[in-house]
Amino acid sequence: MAAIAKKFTLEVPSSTENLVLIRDFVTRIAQQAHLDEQEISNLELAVDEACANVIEHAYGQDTRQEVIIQAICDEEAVRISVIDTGKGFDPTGVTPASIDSLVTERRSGGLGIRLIKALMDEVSYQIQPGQKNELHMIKRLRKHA
Amino acid sequence: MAAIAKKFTLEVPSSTENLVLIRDFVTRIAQQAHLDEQEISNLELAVDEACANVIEHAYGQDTRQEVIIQAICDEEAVRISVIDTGKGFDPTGVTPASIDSLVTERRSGGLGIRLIKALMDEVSYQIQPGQKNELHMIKRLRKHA
Amino acid sequence: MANPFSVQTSIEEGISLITLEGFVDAYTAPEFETAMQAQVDAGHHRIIVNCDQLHYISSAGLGVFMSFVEEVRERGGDIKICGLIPKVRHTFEILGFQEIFDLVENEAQARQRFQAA
Amino acid sequence: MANPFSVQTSIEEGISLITLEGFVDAYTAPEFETAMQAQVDAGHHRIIVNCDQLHYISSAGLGVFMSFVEEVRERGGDIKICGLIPKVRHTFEILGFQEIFDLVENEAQARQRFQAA
Ligand SMILES: Nc1ncnc2c1ncn2[C@@H]1O[C@H](COP(=O)(O)OP(=O)(O)O)[C@@H](O)[C@H]1O
Ligand SMILES: Nc1ncnc2c1ncn2[C@@H]1O[C@H](COP(=O)(O)OP(=O)(O)O)[C@@H](O)[C@H]1O
Repeated sequence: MAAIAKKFTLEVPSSTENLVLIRDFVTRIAQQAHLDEQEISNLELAVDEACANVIEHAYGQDTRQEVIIQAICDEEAVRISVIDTGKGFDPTGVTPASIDSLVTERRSGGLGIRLIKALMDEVSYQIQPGQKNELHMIKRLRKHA
Repeated sequence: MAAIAKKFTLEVPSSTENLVLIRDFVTRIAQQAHLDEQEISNLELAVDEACANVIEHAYGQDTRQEVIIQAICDEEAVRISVIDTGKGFDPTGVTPASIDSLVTERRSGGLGIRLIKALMDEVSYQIQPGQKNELHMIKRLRKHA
Repeated sequence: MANPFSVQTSIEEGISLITLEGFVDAYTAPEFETAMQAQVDAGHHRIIVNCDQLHYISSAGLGVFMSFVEEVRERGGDIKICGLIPKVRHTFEILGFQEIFDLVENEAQARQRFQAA
Repeated sequence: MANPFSVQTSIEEGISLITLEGFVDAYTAPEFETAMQAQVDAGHHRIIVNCDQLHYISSAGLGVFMSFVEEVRERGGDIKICGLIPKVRHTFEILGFQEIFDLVENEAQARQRFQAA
């Protein structure tokens, strides 16, 4: 058992209706990996944000498209990838504004990527617009952190 | 929206530890399809039994193998397939014994397939040992039943 | 969301009480089986299984009841099952377990059945 | 397992009370936004959002708070947020929302803050 990485994959239609199912999936995997309650909540939220971005931005609410969530767990970390084949974007072009300025401008968005980065140990994008866009997120297990 | 079938796929390591995750997945899909509580429970149990059989019998507890659960929902039915690449079996060769005789023989097994058939509207197997074994289960939505 | 599993055993007035909590599926059924086996091995054949905190059972759990009932009855005991929530009771009934097992409301009633026997 | 979403609105002594239940994510946030918009459109700028039955919030829900607070403050009102469970409070705090919003214990305290203002 010990050295084997466990791999889980979930594929769902690109609809915010499925976020609850995605969160359940992530929560169960995080429980199995023995993350503590706060870490489980953090992982759940980060993956929700990543998938909500795919549904809204990569696929522009086209529910015929598919969101793929892959999780790989070993003794060191839980690694989650969110994969889409949508339009992609340049993550280096997104500079998070301060919350104060978002409030002043009465914006309701602009919080997702900031949250993901705050919640996960490592975050990276691999973008091939229209082909395959991947967001990789890593939560290290504490004894290895 | 109306005419589009929604497709969901879950792939997990072949371990009974993952049955809880599988049940969550099925329950959420059944809720989305507006099955009633009893129907949701029935679907949850049938898929659990099907996956437990794959884990125990098709893969003989080899946790490096993978169980695939696919769900397709449209206006008529929820169709669930459980797919493995394990050793397969001849479902026509399994004749359910009476519960009385199972009790007399102190057997703990022999209930799974019986339950699946009792719980689902249609059940069929497609077996190609070592290649791809599929158990197809259909729960019709009531307005179409 | 979390429905962890636990099984607890106690003995009172010569009757074993096994309390199940959470879900009994193919993953957790072996623990239930171990608890049941321990009672039988110790010569305790009057067993109450309290299920009022049991939220889910699959055939792996039903099989545990099925495989022990004959033995305890042969030795003058029984397995009384109490507190089934409707959802779980439905699973028992699909298989006709109500014909084979004494399904009762609560622990007190289960004890009475043993007294009456 | 089910954590369905609901939003309810009531008005008492000129203060709007919006009660959130279940989860607010990108799926349910539009309903919360509609409820908030309705209060602002009706000229109600003193708003309490009771979250003691709220189990989960994502940025879609936080964004609703963020997009209305400036407007109600300009008009002499505020959004008071009460009853956050620790998990949800943590999400607010990751983004520093405790610097911008008045997060209070319970509804009574939220009303006091409006009285005091
Ligand atoms: N998966 C994605 N595909 C395409 N564009 C994205 C994706 N994720 C984020 N973006 C872009 O980055 C911006 C910032 O994202 P985020 O911080 O999550 O805030 P929000 O989604 O609320 O706008 C989005 O408005 C969008 O333009
Ligand atoms: N997916 C499967 N792959 C291989 N064999 C199977 C599979 N499902 C069922 N079987 C065979 O059919 C038998 C009866 O299955 P079932 O009614 O579920 O009872 P149990 O699993 O408790 O034995 C099993 O013992 C096994 O031999």
